[in-house]
Amino acid sequence: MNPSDADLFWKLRADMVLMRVFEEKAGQMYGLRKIGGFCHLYNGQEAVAAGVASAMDYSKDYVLTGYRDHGHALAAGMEPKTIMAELYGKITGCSRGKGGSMHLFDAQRHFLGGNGIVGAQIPVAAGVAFAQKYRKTGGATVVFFGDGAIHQGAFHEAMNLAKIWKLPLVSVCENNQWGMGTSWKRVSSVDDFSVMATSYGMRGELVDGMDVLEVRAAALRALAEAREGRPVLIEARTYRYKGHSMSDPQKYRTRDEVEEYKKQDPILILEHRMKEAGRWDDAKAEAQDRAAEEATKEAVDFAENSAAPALHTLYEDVYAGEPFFMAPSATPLNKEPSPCRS
Amino acid sequence: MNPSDADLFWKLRADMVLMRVFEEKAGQMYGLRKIGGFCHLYNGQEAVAAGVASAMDYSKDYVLTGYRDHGHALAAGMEPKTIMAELYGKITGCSRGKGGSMHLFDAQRHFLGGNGIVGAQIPVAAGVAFAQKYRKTGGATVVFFGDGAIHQGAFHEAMNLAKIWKLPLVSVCENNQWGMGTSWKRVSSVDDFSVMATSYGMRGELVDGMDVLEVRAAALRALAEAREGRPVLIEARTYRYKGHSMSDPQKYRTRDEVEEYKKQDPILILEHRMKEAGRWDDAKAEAQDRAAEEATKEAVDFAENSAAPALHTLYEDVYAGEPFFMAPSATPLNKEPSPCRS
Amino acid sequence: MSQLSYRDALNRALDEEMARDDAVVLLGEEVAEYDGAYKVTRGLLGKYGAERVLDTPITELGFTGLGVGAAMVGLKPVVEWMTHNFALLALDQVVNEAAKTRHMSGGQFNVPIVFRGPNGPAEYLSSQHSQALASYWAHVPGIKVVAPAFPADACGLLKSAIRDPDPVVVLEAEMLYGFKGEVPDEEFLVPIGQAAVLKSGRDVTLVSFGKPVHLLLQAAAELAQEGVDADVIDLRSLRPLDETTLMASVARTGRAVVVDESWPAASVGAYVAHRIATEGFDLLDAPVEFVSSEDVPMPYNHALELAVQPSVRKIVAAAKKALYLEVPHG
Amino acid sequence: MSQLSYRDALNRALDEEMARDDAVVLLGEEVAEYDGAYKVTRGLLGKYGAERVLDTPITELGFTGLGVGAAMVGLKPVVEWMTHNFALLALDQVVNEAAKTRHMSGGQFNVPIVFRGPNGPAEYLSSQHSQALASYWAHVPGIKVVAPAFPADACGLLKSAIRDPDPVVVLEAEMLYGFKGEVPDEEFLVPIGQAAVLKSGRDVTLVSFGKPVHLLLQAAAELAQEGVDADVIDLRSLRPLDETTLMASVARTGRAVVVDESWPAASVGAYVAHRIATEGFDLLDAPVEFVSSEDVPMPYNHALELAVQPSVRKIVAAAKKALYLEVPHG
Ligand SMILES: Cc1ncc(C[n+]2csc(CCOP(=O)(O)OP(=O)(O)O)c2C)c(N)n1
Ligand SMILES: Cc1ncc(C[n+]2csc(CCOP(=O)(O)OP(=O)(O)O)c2C)c(N)n1
Ligand SMILES: [Mg+2]
Ligand SMILES: [Mg+2]
Repeated sequence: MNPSDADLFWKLRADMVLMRVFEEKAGQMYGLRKIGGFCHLYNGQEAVAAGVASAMDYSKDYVLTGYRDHGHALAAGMEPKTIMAELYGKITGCSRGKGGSMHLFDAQRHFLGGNGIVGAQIPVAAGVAFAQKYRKTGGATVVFFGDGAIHQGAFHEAMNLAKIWKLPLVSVCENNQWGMGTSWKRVSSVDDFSVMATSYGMRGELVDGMDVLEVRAAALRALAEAREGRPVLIEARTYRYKGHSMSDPQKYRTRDEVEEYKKQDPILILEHRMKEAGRWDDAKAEAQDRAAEEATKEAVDFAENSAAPALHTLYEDVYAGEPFFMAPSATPLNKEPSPCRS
Repeated sequence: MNPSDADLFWKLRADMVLMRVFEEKAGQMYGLRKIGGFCHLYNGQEAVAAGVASAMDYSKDYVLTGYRDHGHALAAGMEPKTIMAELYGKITGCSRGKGGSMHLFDAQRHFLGGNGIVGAQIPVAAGVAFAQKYRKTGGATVVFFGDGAIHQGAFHEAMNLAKIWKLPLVSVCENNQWGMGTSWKRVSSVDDFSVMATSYGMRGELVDGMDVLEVRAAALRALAEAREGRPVLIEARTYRYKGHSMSDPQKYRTRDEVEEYKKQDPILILEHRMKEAGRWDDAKAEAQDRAAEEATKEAVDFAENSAAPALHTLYEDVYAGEPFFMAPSATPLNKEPSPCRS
Repeated sequence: MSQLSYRDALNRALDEEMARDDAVVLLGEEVAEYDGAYKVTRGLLGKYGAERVLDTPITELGFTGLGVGAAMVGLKPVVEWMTHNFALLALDQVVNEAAKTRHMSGGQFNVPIVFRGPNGPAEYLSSQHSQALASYWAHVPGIKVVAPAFPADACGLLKSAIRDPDPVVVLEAEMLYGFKGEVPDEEFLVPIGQAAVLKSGRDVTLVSFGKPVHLLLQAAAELAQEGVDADVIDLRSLRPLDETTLMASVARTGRAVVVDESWPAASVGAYVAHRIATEGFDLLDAPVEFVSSEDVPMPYNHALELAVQPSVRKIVAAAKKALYLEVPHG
Repeated sequence: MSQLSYRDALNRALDEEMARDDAVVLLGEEVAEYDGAYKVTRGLLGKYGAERVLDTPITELGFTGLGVGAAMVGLKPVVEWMTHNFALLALDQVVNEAAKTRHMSGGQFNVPIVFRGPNGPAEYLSSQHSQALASYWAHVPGIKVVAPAFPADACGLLKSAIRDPDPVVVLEAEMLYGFKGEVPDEEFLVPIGQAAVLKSGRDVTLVSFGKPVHLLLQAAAELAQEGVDADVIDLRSLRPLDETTLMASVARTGRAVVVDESWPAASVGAYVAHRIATEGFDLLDAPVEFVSSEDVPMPYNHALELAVQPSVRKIVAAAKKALYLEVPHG
């Protein structure tokens, strides 16, 4: 990047601030029981999604990720409203209240989810890249996954396919150093995941995932190579501030460890860089913060005021055409007497 | 090894010759329709099984392999008779006629199969090694698999488990250069599988799989390390002379390619070494050849003269204790009227 | 009409659909240079090139998932599993990705993918290679499942499957690849979700899918010699299930024998038997008989592996039981 | 007798068996330092050490297979799947290795392994995380399958499973982990393969397994208020299936409602319904009713996910239908 590019600085900051504010609000709404189930917050990792997104061309590129997907969805340009409504399980949610936190999707914005099976998105992403190559779109696919996911067979099988078929795939391992309560070091044989690229004759790169500019630079390099048929593996070393999901007492790590990482907060680091580059502006920053708060508040209002899906919608979106159901599901008996019979 | 060790030379030669002769006979009997289904012959690869076996201590070590398992079974000391009888599907076969060619087993001789699912034996082998470590037996486990199997997620997941838990596991990729009709180069991202050890912080080693002495030396090194909790990955570069299974027209390779490899035949190479070391003896070699022919002929006779399993045995070996069957299987109706009702 | 083998009928379906739509690509182990382990994809590499017919590494989970991703953005991949036995490694990508992507995205994505390959017992292969696994697919909403028993259905159903906007699992029968039958010369489709009445009869309904359908026909012939007029239903599609055709048959006969070469518990066959028994309660003159495989892993020995499977003899015996002809009830 | 939660009852089973036999080891994601994602293994790392309680990487296929190998040479591994949803990745190792090793080796190996973890819908988890997957295990010969609904059964069945020389799959219900019930203070086993009659009644048999058993009890209470005397059967074991107890109940009542929270096709519930209909043909006064989950992937929205599942209301309605009380038949 050209570090004098002020627009870029502010865009990256805006993205990261929105993610941060959105997640704080999601956590709050979870506490108020407006949201249920699993809800994996992205706080601390914002530089990864924002940095990579800034290097992408969403008109032809695609993104896939795991269940910790709010940040990537926002980075893809999805509206906070439809995301929050999805977390609320409302019909106005991006997935019509069927997917929830782990299954955000936006076909239009090339955001292909949101996946709850650790590592499963990696082969799927290779398939998207396959189609891009087949159709010669010039696009590339970025897939995000965690330090826990990298051990899954799905990762390894997909990397080999990507390499032998020269797929435009950038694989980003977000090493936030914990897979639930398990330190990545306890379950990994290596202390640098980027070396795993060796098994696939790929280039691997370890990048500071707290520094959005470094992430962006690495993503630009990787995307350029991927577009030429050379898939790349990036490890972005980052940190998760919150518990794994909402109900995690986090006994496995010390408060100090978390505080230590907060000192290298990705937003702080970027701000520092902006100041160094003489691009800082208090008022502008405050305006950005306010805009993020505003957008998030609007999102909550939107979600609150949206309708729940009608019960009959549970029979929708299963098949493309005329739906069918194996009996006894299709019989009136198995349905709740009233609202279900639409 | 001490190359002056004549006994070892002759033992290795005997093992390889027996494998070769046995496989030729198995192929012949297949042609005569005495054997059916898949039958994957080991010709060309004898140095791998023989070399590794010679380095093992079968009193405490274990072996697992895939479906191309006749050679490994013989190397483990299983009798040609029970193997041939198994290929014939007779009750005297090592697996009572239930397993066939792909599922040779001998609990006593620590030969744990014989597996038909490509790569599936690798995690299972890690489990055997886990038990050895847990019980502090001092034993190690050797698992063989092909160049096709190394891409399976099962391989990768098992390697990582072996490394982080310091299991006494030696993984031997028998790269015979073809996975059915697919050249290993077309489906692999690397041209040396031993580099895949890097992803697991393991030592990897490429060895000439046509040279039994080299294989043995590598196995000795690997086993010593494995016993100390350092799992090792070996690629043994070898070649398969016969078709993948019996019905393979082998259009994917030239006759010349096969002939080229036959010039480096593992038995020839060993004989050459023996001659160099002044350990050759025509009469002894002839006697060995005859013994192998004899043992194989006996095996065929044994198989021919053995009884087929009684039909009721199909209900055996499903559970340890009192068997049970989900209906209608347990009802008389579902069984053939006469012999089935024993 | 021409005589075509089941294998060639499948090949023709692939060929026609590839010619028709360049979104169709084939992936799988040995499908390209080797022409397919069972030669179903013969000649297609030569005709459509290496970009559309791809040999994969032996990584069922990986290439199945890759197919799903390609389908999400507009391709129509046909994924060949060398056999359904190996597809167990890929199950997660079918059940958790292919079947659910439309639903959990609120309907944003089509996933027009076909998973196909031989299913069911072959010969002398022991227990890992001779499994009938229809139940694993028929269980799952979000996918469709077909199981042709004849060359014409193999061709017509596979073509429908490729054009379907949803994931379709095709269960082929290895033992039928060489089986020849009449196939129309002009292009045709067989719609997914319709059973076929292979023989009309008044006395007993014999119903199955895939390979055992041929046993039904033989059993019906044997029964005819004893004066029993069997109705023979080939389900063809397991999901959706054509209960209309099925129940019309039971209404005619009042008796039914369901045959499934899989294990009995939690099987498609038991489900069909249950549906007949519940929907046909007032129609039935006898309990529904169910002939499944024996509830054991498949042995290698040939006599044993034959004894494990449904047979004409077992089906005839079951039909007679349903007709109270031999075995007295109760 | 003490009041123990289902979770603590499972924990006690693990604890007792680990104390009794040093061949018992625990493997799984988060089972050690985190005490288990659902705290079933709480305290066991501290008590038995890191050699016997092991956190695995997220590699379901790998560590499941590792367990199988360890079992082949004499250990008794208890493999925890964080949920059964993720076990689909490990299916191959259960179906093709654990279930078949004894058979395809001609009986040379015991495979004394337990696979356990929560199964079935929880709350607000959408379709990949809320599946009832009993059918995938119940289908397969060579393994046993149990599904406790009460703390005492959870403890007694898990202990039996650990001592069993064959592979046993334990289906726990996430929503029941906090459920408390009486558990004997002295050591006890619950044999695998015996159903429990939870309530004796004359009018209609209600049968299920796992979590929906609690719905049966509530439905029975509601029905009692309307003068209907239901017989309530908790299968507890799905493989083997206790048909003796089941059919004795149907003989008493002549009517049956089967409940299974899984999808309907190729399900355990449909199999049970089939067995009742076929074996009880002369005993039944009405078709067997089957209440399953709706045939759709599970939606996230709570009202929808509740509507998808069996409920007391649906069960009561089904029972009334079986009794011709409300819905006229035919
Ligand atoms: C196949 C599978 N196994 C287990 C789980 C349960 N699970 C959900 S998240 C998680 C930890 C993943 O850690 P990591 O990949 O590092 O991602 P992070 O949560 O740190 O973003 C586990 C074990 C799952 N969802 N899928
Ligand atoms: C999981 C699985 N997928 C596919 C197959 C079919 N298959 C049997 S052998 C084989 C090729 C394996 O090649 P390799 O690993 O190189 O072993 P080799 O036959 O050369 O000894 C394939 C694809 C199988 N048995 N299991
Ligand atoms: Mg992590
Ligand atoms: Mg090979």
